[in-house]
Amino acid sequence: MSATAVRRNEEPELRVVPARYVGRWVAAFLVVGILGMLVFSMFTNERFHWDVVGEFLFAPPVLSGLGKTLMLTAVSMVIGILLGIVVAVCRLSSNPILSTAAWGYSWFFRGTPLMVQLLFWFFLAALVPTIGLGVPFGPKLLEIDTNSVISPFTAALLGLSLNEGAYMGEIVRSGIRAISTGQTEAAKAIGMSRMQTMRRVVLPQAMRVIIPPTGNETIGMLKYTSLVIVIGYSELLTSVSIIYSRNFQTIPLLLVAAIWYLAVTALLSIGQYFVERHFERGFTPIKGKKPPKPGTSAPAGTVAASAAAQNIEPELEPIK
Amino acid sequence: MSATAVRRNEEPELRVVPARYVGRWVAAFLVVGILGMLVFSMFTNERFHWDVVGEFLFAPPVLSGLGKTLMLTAVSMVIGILLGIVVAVCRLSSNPILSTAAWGYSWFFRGTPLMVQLLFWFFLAALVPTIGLGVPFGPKLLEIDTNSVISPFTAALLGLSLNEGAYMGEIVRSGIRAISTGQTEAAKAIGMSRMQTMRRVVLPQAMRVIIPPTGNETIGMLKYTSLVIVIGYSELLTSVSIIYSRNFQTIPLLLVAAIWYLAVTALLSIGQYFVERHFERGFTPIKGKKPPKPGTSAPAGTVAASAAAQNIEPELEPIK
Amino acid sequence: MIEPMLRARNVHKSFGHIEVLKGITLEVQTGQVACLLGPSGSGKSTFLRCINHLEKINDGELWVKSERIGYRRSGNSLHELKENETARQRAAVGMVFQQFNLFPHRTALENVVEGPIIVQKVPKSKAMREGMELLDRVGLADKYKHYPAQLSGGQQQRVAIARALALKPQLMLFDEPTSALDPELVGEVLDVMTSLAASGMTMVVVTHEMGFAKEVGDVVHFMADGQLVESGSPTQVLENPREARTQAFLSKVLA
Amino acid sequence: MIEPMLRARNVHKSFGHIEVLKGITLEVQTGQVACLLGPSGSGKSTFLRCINHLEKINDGELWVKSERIGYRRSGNSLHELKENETARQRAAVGMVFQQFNLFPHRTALENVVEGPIIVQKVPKSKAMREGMELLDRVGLADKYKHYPAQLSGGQQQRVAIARALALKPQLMLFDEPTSALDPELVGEVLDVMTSLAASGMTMVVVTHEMGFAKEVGDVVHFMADGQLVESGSPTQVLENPREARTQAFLSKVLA
Amino acid sequence: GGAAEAEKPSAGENSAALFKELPEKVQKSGTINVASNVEYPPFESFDTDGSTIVGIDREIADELEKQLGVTMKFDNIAFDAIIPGLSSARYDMAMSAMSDTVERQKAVNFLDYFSAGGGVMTSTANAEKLKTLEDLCGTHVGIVKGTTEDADAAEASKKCEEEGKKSIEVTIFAGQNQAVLALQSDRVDAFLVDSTSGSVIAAESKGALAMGERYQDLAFGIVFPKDQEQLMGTIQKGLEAIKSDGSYDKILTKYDMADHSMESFPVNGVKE
Ligand SMILES: Nc1ncnc2c1ncn2[C@@H]1O[C@H](COP(=O)(O)OP(=O)(O)OP(=O)(O)O)[C@@H](O)[C@H]1O
Ligand SMILES: Nc1ncnc2c1ncn2[C@@H]1O[C@H](COP(=O)(O)OP(=O)(O)OP(=O)(O)O)[C@@H](O)[C@H]1O
Ligand SMILES: [Mg+2]
Ligand SMILES: [Mg+2]
Repeated sequence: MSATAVRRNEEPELRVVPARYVGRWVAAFLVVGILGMLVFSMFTNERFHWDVVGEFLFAPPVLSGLGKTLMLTAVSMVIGILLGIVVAVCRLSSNPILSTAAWGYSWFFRGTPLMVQLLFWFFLAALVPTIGLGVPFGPKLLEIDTNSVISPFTAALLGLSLNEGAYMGEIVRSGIRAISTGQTEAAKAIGMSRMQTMRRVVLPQAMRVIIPPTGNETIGMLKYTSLVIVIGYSELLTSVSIIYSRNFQTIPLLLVAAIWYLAVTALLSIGQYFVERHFERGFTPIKGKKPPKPGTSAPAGTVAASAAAQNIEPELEPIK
Repeated sequence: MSATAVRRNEEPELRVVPARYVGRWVAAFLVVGILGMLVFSMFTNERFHWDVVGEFLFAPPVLSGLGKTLMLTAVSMVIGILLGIVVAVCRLSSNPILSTAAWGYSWFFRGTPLMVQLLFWFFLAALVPTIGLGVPFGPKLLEIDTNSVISPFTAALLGLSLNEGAYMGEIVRSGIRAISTGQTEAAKAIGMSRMQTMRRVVLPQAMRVIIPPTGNETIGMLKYTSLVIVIGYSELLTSVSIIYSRNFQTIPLLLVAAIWYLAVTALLSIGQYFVERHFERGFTPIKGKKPPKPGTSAPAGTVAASAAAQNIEPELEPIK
Repeated sequence: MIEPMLRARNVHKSFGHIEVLKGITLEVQTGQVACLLGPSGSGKSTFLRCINHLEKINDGELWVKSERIGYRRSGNSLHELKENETARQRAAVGMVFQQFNLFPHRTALENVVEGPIIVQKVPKSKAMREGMELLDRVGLADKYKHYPAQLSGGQQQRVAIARALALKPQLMLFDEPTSALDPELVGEVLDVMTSLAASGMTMVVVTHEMGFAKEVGDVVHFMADGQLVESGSPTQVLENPREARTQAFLSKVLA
Repeated sequence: MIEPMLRARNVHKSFGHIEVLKGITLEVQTGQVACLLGPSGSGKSTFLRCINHLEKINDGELWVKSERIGYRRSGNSLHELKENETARQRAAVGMVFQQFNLFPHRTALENVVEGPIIVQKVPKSKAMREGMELLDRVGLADKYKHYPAQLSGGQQQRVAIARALALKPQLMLFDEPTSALDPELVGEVLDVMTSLAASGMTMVVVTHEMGFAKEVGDVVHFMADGQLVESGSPTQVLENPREARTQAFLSKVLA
Repeated sequence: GGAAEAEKPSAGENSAALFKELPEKVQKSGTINVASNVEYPPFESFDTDGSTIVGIDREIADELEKQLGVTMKFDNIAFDAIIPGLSSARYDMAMSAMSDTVERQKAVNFLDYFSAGGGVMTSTANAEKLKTLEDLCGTHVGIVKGTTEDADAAEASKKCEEEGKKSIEVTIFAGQNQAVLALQSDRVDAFLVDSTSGSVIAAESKGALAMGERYQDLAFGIVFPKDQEQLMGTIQKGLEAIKSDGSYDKILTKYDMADHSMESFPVNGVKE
């Protein structure tokens, strides 16, 4: 009854057939089919007026609107993310006033329509005609006319960033919560301060969780910027609506906007893919990928090895 | 050199003084101060016309608008979340067609302005006057008038849910990614199928990460619903704007809307707190809370024990 | 000839260009307790994971009873199994992970009954009763309501053992099941395992405890560097090792 | 009298209504290797965590050298320390966790040099060189580029040990540092620890390996049920235990 | 010359007729800030370059500039922002083809400058069938958010019910464009719109849409916050001046709107 006595009846070379999931493939083909039909009918439907689309796709007002959209999105997302980190850290702080203040911030800025916030910042003068520097509730030392400080662009940035900060705060908080306490304890145990623990241990790992919803926010922001029309700042969607309110070619001009949004979204998604991959390092262990031929006696680790070889040699990340 | 020889010089009772973080408290008071000033100036500023606010706060059109807002938000979030789970699972699927289709869905619906999508669904008739059931690219078997199928409400729901599904897909995906492979392996090892693993092991844990951004989406949706005005469906913000465009009392009526949004947001945040707490079970080990008096010889584990006692007795969660 | 419970033939496994298993060939008979010994990084965990198809092997064959793990042969083709078929195969094999991998959102008892109720569709009350019995056997009846984060390392390990046993598998794979246990508990867990072995359960146990291997093991397999160096009865392998590599390993073992 | 490295007086710790430490009083002299033995769930890990202020104690005092852990006395008041002061205290104490808690997003070497570079501001090149030396000492020089998920259990544990050593702490806390190691490696890690002890480092080691305690320990503390049952030299505690509880525990230990 | 001076007014030696009557603040800054929602041809829209504002309002403003000796600076903002903009003093007045109504007069002052009123727009096919408000019983009617036609439709609907006919179903759209789209896709049968912009849309539609007759006589007014009496008075004088020198009517004729011309420019002239 030796356990090592192994049956050695030689088998013929066996062909490996991967598993087939018929249901999934049917679903997949259905999806592709419906998509194909939609695209087909879109391109052949004359009501879309593709000629008008072509005419305005690169029109200067459209391009300048796109530029403003991108600028507003970029700046307000950067400020929003930084604010979000601060808000999240405050919310998770043990100081009850700080955490309540952070909660209140999230509540207030998520709870008021962005339009109202934009109007508020732009027309601050209606409420506070002068911005005063001075003792709270006491005498003012310096007074400036609010309207002169807050340009439409400033108001748009203020409104968008403060609003975004409230949303990002929740996203960052969810990311931080995803990190096990073992990690923070290990960081503490090597003597890291709270800040260092956040910066070196928690946030880099939380990024995996934070990035996809942040992508959502960025892509959302691209579109929210159109709200700044209420304060007379015209970005992409406003630019096209100015055109179609003149020539009534609503559908083709909305298509122009949609095409640009889709293009930017695609670029952002690709960027997101690479950022995600960067923060994925260390989390997805190399799986042997497709094994070449189990059941056969081909020299193992040739195909699979070369396929995964670029993964196994991780760059020695420079310590910043 | 016995290690157990312990110095036993009796010390007097020592008073424990918790750590004070002066900087944080200053920050906290600053925040509260500024907030107080804002609230103070809001309630005293006559331009807010609080009398008009009071007059319209419970006006029937406002309430009916609120009702529509809540309904649209609820239904489209439910559909959106379910869609999101499907999209996320497809994106993480090994079937390349499915994962590409899911990516494409996210790209398309996140990439087109919601307004365009709503217009598209509502004015499908302008593009596709009849909906035909039949062989793709072949003859049609059944034709129905598009307008009769798609009411403003249907169009609004279609637009909002499909859009939301794309965003939720990313959020759910980030949640699933946050669960370590050890968990799925453990589930597989006890023989769970993919579905069971998702439902019983991955999603319940992912919820911790999914909930905060979903809260964001819900609160966001509350406000996005105002976009359905483009297809003539009037919810809260539209209802008030119809009123103020008649009487030009813009600021107080926007305040009415803001008050309602803030109220609903507060309710949602409280709800979210309880949902989060539910899914937090098992993740935050009981920390001994505030120790009563280290350094003194008071009988240990009295105050702290009773304070945390309600936590330690976890309910035996019924297995569904 | 009685069919062996586990049969591995020339199993190869690589991660990228690193070959971790370099052709493992062994059999474990039904009712046997096979101990897997070997230095750290020799591929013991990886081998267990391959048996449970948590890793796809690159070459060779793995059979549990008459089933080929992960594939079905028809004619001269090997058809990769679908996920639900793999799941069925896995349900017959229990596994205790080196890192435990308990479900953090479920209490000790819920961790144990999850498999029986969800996978095997055992009635809830029966599963609960049996789960409590198992927890009792590993000395944790009073901790049944605790979440894993509220348990010490050794307690977690015992819950993991109970969870795997709850499925009453034909074959149990233990990856260092006593690493976090104190000597007293090792004895208790050992008792549990011996009674399992007596009840006919087949076990593959990765362990570093020589004493454990001697007491419970029917066979000892010594692995080093991805290869099976030596197999035999505990006394033979542990006391009179044939191979130089085994001798070197054992010579360093503390008394 | 020379000041002891670690001094615990009447340390109490409760989780909710469960009292896990019921008044631990002990001293560890500078340069000593103190082994903590005891059954699972007796509070060994909790005690180590209290020393490093990862858990707040409910009552009693803990001193590392002349510093009271977590508090500063002035007059008749105990002022709780601020976080950055606690961080400074912790930097002098190294800890190896039972669950390793390696940083998954950093390679083995990066895990090791993180503390020196970020906390102690050691120049990067110097830290890298010393980190590689440490990895070499635990036999992992060739795995320096691997992420924790690509390492076996024993390899992870050794990286965790190297990470703690990299900070050159005065006091090292080891929570079962050899649980995932094979006997061969236990010997190697032991060598590392003996040389550390020789270089004057004080260590508190929770372990289940009697052999380990005998070889390296200067003192053995036996804990059970949250209390310190018996302390003494390894030979005395392990071979001639005075207390009944210790005798019961040791009687079950496998040969 | 005088025109150049009007372009670049410098306080102190401004020779424009009405300059001295302007509020001191405006005299000093040399500009009047005008809020306008520039999506409403023919009153205001952007020229093809996307930045120059053109239309009746702009041309009237050009004429007024000559009389006042200051620049009238138009800012494009959303309709929702016009009132907050006025009450925050960011804008001095609003010119955006706003209908003067009694209800709105409670919040702001109107200086009426254009006679207007709602009309019924339909597809050409329905043009004969649906001409007046009375014809609309039992139909589906689109309206633009923020216009006064809202109230007209409600009233007409009530009348239908009183006469025992089916009521009017009303849908309010965000803007003219969506309402037109709804008309084109048969979502609505008719679109109640101010007759001026209605006729422009009908003209642009290449015969697909038809604009009916005006069914009421209202007025568009320049909007002033309640505390800008002095500025309003000056602008009123300015309007009278360009009426008497004929340039006001020239502009209206140029845009085919001669029949909308007003004889005098009353403050809050609409009384019901
Ligand atoms: N995902 C992976 N990617 C790359 N290398 C891996 C991966 N998983 C394991 N390895 C390598 O494979 C080798 C064998 O690992 P395995 O976990 O099987 O060892 P082991 O025998 O269980 O060791 P131990 O006793 O320390 O647990 C190790 O050298 C490890 O570094
Ligand atoms: N966060 C917590 N909440 C509740 N109980 C806890 C918590 N942490 C630990 N315990 C309990 O405290 C007791 C001591 O735990 P500890 O981890 O210190 O044991 P240990 O001596 O290290 O055991 P082992 O040898 O198994 O690691 C255990 O009974 C455990 O259930
Ligand atoms: Mg292992
Ligand atoms: Mg422990």
